[in-house]
Amino acid sequence: MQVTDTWYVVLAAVLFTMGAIGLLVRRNPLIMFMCVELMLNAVNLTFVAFAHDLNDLGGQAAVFFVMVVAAAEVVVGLAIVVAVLRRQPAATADDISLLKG
Amino acid sequence: MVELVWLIPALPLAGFVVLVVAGRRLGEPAAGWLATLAVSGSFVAALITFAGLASRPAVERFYIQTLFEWIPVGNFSVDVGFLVDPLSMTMTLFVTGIAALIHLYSIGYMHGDADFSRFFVYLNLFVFSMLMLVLGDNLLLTFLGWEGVGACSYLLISFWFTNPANASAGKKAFVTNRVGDFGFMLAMFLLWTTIGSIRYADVLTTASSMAAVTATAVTLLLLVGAAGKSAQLPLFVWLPDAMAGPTPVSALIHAATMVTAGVYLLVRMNPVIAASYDWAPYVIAWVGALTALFAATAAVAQNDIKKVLAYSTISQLGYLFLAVGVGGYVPAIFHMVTHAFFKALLFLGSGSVIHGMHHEQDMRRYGGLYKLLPVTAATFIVGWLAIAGVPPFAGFWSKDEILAVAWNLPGAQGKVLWAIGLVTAILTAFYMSRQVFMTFFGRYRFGEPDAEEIAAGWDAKLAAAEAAASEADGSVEAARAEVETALASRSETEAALVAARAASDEAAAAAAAVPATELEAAQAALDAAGDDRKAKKEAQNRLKELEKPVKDADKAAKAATKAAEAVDKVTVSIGEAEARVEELVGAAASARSLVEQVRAEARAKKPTSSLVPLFSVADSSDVEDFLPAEVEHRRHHTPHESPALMTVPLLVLSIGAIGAGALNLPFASSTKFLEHWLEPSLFGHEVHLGLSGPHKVLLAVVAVLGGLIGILAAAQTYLRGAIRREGIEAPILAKAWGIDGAYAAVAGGPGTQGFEAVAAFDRRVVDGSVMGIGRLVAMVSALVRRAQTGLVRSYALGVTFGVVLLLVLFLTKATY
Amino acid sequence: MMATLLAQAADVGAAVEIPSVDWWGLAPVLLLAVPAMILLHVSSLVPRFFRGFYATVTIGVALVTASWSLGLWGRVTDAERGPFSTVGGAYGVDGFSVFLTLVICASVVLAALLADGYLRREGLEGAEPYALMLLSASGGVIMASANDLIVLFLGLEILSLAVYVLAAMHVRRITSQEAGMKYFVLGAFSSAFFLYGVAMIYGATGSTSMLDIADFLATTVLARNGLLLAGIALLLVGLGFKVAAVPFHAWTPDVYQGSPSPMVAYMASGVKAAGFAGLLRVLLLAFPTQGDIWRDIVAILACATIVGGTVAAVVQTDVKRMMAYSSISHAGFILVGVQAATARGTSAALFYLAAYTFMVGGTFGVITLVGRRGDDHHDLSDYRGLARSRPVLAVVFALFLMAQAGVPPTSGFFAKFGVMSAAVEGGAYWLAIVAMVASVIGAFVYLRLIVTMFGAAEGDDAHAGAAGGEAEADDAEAVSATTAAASPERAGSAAIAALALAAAVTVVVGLVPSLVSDPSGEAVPVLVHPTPGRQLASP
Amino acid sequence: MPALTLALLGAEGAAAPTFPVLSALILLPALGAALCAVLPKNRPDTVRQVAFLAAAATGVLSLWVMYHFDRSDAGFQFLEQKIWVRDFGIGWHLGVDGISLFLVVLTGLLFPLTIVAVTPEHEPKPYYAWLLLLQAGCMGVFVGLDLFAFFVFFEVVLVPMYFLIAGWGHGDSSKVALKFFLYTMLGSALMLVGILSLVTLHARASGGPVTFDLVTLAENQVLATTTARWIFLSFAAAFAIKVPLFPVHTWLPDAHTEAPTAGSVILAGVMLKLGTYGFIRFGLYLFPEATTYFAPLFLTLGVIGIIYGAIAATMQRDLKRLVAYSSVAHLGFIILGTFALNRQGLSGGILQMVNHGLSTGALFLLVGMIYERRHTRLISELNGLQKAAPILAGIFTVVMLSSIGLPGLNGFVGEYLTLLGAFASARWWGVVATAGVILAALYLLWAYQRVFHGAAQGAANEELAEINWREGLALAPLLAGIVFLGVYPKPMLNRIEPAVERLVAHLDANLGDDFVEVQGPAVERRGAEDLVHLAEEAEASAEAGGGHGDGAAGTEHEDGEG
Repeated sequence: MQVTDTWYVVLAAVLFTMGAIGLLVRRNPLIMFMCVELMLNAVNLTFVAFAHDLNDLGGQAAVFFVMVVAAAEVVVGLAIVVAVLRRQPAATADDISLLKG
Repeated sequence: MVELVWLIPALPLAGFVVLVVAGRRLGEPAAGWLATLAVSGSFVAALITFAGLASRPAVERFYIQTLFEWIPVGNFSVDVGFLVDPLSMTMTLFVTGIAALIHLYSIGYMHGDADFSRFFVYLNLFVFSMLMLVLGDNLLLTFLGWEGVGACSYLLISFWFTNPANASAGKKAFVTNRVGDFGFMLAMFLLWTTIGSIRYADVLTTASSMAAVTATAVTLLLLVGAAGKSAQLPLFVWLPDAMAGPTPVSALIHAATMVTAGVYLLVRMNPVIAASYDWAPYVIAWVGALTALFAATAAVAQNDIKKVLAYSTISQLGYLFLAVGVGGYVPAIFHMVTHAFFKALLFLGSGSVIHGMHHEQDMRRYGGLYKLLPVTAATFIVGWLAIAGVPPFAGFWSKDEILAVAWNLPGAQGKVLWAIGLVTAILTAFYMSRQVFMTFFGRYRFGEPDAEEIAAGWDAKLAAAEAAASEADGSVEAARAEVETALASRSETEAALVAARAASDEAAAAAAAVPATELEAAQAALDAAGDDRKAKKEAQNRLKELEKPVKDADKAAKAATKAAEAVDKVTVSIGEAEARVEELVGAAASARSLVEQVRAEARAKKPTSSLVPLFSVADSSDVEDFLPAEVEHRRHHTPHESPALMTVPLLVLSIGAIGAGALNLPFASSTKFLEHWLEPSLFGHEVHLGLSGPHKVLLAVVAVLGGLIGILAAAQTYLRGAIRREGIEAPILAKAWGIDGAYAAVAGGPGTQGFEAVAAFDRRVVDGSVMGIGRLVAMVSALVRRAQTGLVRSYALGVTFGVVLLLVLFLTKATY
Repeated sequence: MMATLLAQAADVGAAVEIPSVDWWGLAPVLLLAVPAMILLHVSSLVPRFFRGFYATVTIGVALVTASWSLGLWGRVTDAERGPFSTVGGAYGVDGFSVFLTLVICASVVLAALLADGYLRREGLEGAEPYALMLLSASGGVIMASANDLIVLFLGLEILSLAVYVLAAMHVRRITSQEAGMKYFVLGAFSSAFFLYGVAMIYGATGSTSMLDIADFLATTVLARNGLLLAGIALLLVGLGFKVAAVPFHAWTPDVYQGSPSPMVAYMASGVKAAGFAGLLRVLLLAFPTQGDIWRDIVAILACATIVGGTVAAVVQTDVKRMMAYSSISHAGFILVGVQAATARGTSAALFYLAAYTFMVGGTFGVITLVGRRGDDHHDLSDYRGLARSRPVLAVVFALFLMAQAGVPPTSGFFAKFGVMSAAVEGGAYWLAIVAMVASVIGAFVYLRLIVTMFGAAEGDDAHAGAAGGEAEADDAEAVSATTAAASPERAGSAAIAALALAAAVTVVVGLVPSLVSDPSGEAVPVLVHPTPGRQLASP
Repeated sequence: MPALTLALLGAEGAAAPTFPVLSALILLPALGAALCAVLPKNRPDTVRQVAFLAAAATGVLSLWVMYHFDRSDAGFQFLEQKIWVRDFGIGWHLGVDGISLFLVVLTGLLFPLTIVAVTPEHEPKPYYAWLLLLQAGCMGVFVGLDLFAFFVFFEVVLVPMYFLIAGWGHGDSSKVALKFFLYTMLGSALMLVGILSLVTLHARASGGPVTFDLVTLAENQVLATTTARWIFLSFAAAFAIKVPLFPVHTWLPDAHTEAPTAGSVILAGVMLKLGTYGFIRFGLYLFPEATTYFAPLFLTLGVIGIIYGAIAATMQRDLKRLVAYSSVAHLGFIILGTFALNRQGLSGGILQMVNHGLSTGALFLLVGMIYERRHTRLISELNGLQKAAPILAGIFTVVMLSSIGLPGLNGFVGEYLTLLGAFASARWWGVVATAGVILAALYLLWAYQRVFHGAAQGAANEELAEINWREGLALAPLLAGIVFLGVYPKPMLNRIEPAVERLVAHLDANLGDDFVEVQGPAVERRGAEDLVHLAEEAEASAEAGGGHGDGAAGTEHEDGEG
């Protein structure tokens, strides 16, 4: 059976959804953070798949930008998460709810 | 000369303005004189105008003077202008004339009143308004006067505003009149929408071309207005209360001038009445007739001298309406004039009496005043004869004509109306005679306590007796208490006695137990001791020791005897206390019996009805000390005749009351001055009697007889006491058939509740719903707030939800 | 552009085109970004400068950028030269982008003025906040000028990443870090969606360049446009999150409440402006052909945003939170302008953004001052009696609040007026009516605050009737608030300048709206194809 | 107000002014407000003088306008037209005609009087600033001929009034002020949508550029009937709340009661007229068809207002609240007249606006004076005041009678004309409304009786201070106006009528056969000579018919039918 680009797109979609759901269900900030990364990479996969499908390098090029951005996000994100966790170690996402109402 | 008409209202207006500005500075009596001067001036002006008008040929006696355009909008336009014609001239003359006299009178009457100048301010304003009412050349200007006099009457009724009763009387007058004005306004609107103008010149000339239905509507609406102003059924209720105002006001406004405005209006609009359905005028007639009868019956039972005159006025106005209704415009005006004279006279006379009697208005406390107030009495009697329809006094002629016109009406209706009129005439004669007899004749009762006061005395006495009785009971109780305490103390003392006795016996026994030998031995030892101190001492001790019990026994015995004495003392006191109780009980019993006795006496002697014992001096000897204080005051007050300022107007008016009949003597067409004079203003709508001479004479005789019957009946009742009055002065009549009370009940009960309901509705429902919306928003907001949990994952969930939502929204529009 | 580059590189033999770069047009970005980086380095090398050095620099940079942009404005509005695009058409310079650049610069200036005193007060002095602000501003400028979805994404991320840090910047306030954390997680989450949307559109149209997308959609009608629409939906998610549109608004109240007040001023003005810049650019330039589809949906979003934001604000007692919700409803009003998808609508939205920048800048300026040391006096009760203790401050605040309520003669009124007329013109009467009714409820929120400032003892009962259940809570405050707002710290000259500037603009623009409405009228986004670059000879 | 009299009798339309007088009317008080705001806090007297001067100058200017008003010109005068916001077609377009002229004058005169009459209890500086701003706003509403400008001013007035009530009111005034603000804002919010729809649709339909110019919009009617009706309703919502009409009136009693005296005076005297004026200028003029279509509805609401307001007033325990409800009733008359859609009704309505401004303004001043002295407005607390303060009582009586509608005082003329007009074109509404006249007497006289009559109880009532010269000075012009307009309203009517005629003509032009102005038929004036003629005829017929005997009455009636 022939593996078409569609498979990749679908796979990417599944990955993306997993990432999204993961962010919704996990409490650990770091894990949630990884889920976001998963989502971004799912998008990358989509890009590549489409690029291949369209026979256009643009999509593949976009991946580079996304990677850079993701890296930057990691830096900032970790910084913030760490800052929070330093104050209240072993805090889950749900413990951080001073602001509400 | 006719051109001077503007002066007639201008002078009182000027007087008003001056008094408003400088009235307080002028003070008494200057302010009064100024006002009087102004009004007399306008009377003179009126005379001049009259001369000018009279100098013209009969049919050309119309003159319109336009000062300026008042309210011009589109097709609607009214001027401030005057219509001078015989009708308005007649009114103007007697209004200004009588007003001038009453102003003069008031200077005397209001003497010493704190608000002297304010009174004349209002009075001048009133005259001005009244003249605008009469002279206005359009309905709206008449309405201006109409409301103006209403306002003045409001101000004057509540002139002595510190008394709440006066205040509410004024309010009542204004509001009731407003009900009538409602009709007046609608009539104006209707006229304008149908014939495009409310100027008399236009209305009167186009009336004949008006559709009967419209004309009828206008007539009836005007009737509503007239009924309000002229206190006809069912809007009469304000007039009796209006008597709260100073008496000159009652005379001027509520008898002579303002209240006749309604009649004036109807006469003025005679072409419209003529253009309406046949039955329309009869409505007027019936309203008048019924009012006349009704008010006359009410007047019979009034004790307040002014209330009698008030109901009499209502009744007489009813006569005027009756006359208008049956087409007798001339008799209406004729009677209006004569009535103005004698009713003003009567009111001023009553005022003079009140003034002389220390502002006492209850006729039951009058009597025999003709000696004390000769002038007042004489003039009052003239007025009485006039209103009672005794020839040749003025009232006779005018009233007679009205009855004749009523009789003249075709069909049974006329006869019925005539009969009602006749009965009314009899009643009128009766109650007026009653008033005169009660006031001026009979015994001088001012110093006497009247029935009610005696009753009050009895009540006071009874109260005193009961107080004494209860006091006696009280003291009995006290005494009993004493006895109780005494008994208690006796038992105590007795116990003490028993104890004492026991003790003494004991002691005696002990004493007896000591052997005499030892005693002697001891004595001997003492004697033997001699100089030997030591032995002596011992012996003495021994002796003491032996004698001790004896001493004790003596002591005990003494104590016992004391106790016995105490017991005796207590017993005695008890006896005394019981004796006192006995005697107090007796006293109480007598007190109570006294109460019974007083009660019995009261039952026997206390006057049950408020009717005055006109012939037997009410016996107040038993309750002398208990009578209300004012009786004392009255006894020390002697009525005095009023000053010339007040009596002169009385004399002048009485001349009118005697001679005014000459205006329109029925003997020949040539003697019917007033009829000829008024003819042009009536445009031939006056009904002319189709009765033969004898026929008329017969009617006149019947009328006179009626009057005499009334007078005689009154004399029998109030001078000779041959007829018992209880049957006549029924409470229901005193309450004027309870109509006013019914109104008050409705207004005070359902009326107020309804209004309150509306106010509550406004608060709760209308405003409540508004605030409710606000609360709703707040509640929703609170819910939304709860959704903001602060949990980042729930926010993410929200975002996801948004994603799904948008995807759905977009993809539903997608094509596949 | 890189895409095309690589594409050519791929098939051998063809000439390679180096896209021309118009540095003048690109300058604003560089003018903002480069000094920011320099500032970072310098501050780490040189320990101390004179007070307010960084603020001064930042403001200077912003002003330079602004004046440069004014120059560009002259160029793009010039008849024969007109708007242009560069870097292979990936970066477009037109009235729209220049206008928004100016707005963003303005917000930077305001925020910097407020930040100066604030940071000193809170002992947080340093170059970082300013540098970050400038960086994020450059990101905003990129978003305003992006002609390529990828570039837009870049701009978005540059903007956001800096702002995440700004939010979390107040190291001593736990809430500040919580705010940063939430903002970051949700921001990343949503930009992932955005990016996925870009991918889908790429898949559907074969390009990420708006030029190509527009051309493609103009020439071909997709038989199956599911992918495309899904992509647009996801783009809306990402951008809707940035502008805080319901239902992507949940972060706003928390972040606004937690973040340092001056930074909130920047977020509410600059970031919002950038977000709308992206939104308008994408919808109007790339997908005008899909207008019939997205207009209604944006309208729904607008309605939900207005109502949601307004209603939620009614019972708030924390002023920053209140203002956060109000900013949500303002976003809704701007969306009303967006959904019209007409020149009038765009210009109205731009006007609104410009006006709102100053209103909200001033508002948070006052909040900064009242917040006092520790930045935590934001309860309604802290404002009671402000009119007595600090009359001028109170009056100015009242002015900003009235402006937000849309009461004439303020810029706020005309802003609402503009978007409403756009809506009516577009036939969206229902939306207009809903919006106006909501604005009345909004007025309650602002008036409640004014009542508290001016009201006497019973001032706060003012809303007790309307805000039923809240009454007791506020009475409780009334008790605790005896000494409240006794003395907010004296405003530094910078803060005064900021407030004065904001107030002046709010009033003047309210009286002479054409000052802004004329430019905003000309500032419509356009797509211009790039001038061909020079050819590389093939090896 | 001799000045007023002079100006009323003034020159036949003197030369048009060379400077923008209407802008001056708006800007003068605005500048005064600014000046008050910047003056030092510790110099209350200076502030007060400045405020008075600014307000008075505006008043004088308004009189100047009236003096130079060309009574023969039905159109707008003193026109000013400048571009404000070009691409929205918004202009600074001002002008007055007979309809707005006297409201301008009223606004010009009432403010200085209130400044003279009452001094704020605290913080005079902002108080006067707000007051002057309010004056500017009201002026703007009355002279604005551009929908945008009108709306702006219509909204602007809310702010100062809000602060006046909240800052200087009694009771929980801030709550009340909030209610007032939101309630009125809700109305104008709907109106804004209406305005915008009108403008855009008009531009679309006429193909012309977008314009907010009232005259342009009104003079060429291009909207579809139903559309126009909807838009009219959106306008009507705003005006109905402002007037206020029956179901949406409840903000008024609260606002009136809690507001400071000056606030109540202005609110009743000027601001309520914004609604009624709006109905005429922006309802009738802009939407002739819709107005006639909805006339029955508003007639009914007006009548309800008259009766309902009067009944509610009767039951009030608070004197100020009573007067407030009386306003509801009075404005019912104005609405009645407006929607009678004939000259009498409209002119009466406009006249009544001014009258109500004078009478109710004076009433609120008086109630305020009583409040200042007694610190209570509860009727039950007051009694027998006439003894201690006869002059106060006298003035109160006059004002009360004018408010009751006593002929010879101003209240009557307007009331009568509105009723007349209503009776002509909407008979049964007119009849019911006339019944309201009875109630007016009831509640005011009753209140007067309870407050002024009877024996004074308690020292406070016994020793009530008589009015001082300052208060007298403030009241005198109002009294003068009350009397003058009652006796000689003609000059005013003459200036109002051309504009009203033009309005009616406008209705006619746009509705054609669907509209006919209903008024009494035109008659040629008869005079005394006609009466003489009639009398002669009567005499003749009497001789001919030998008008004697029983038949006489009958015959009379017959020729009556003919």
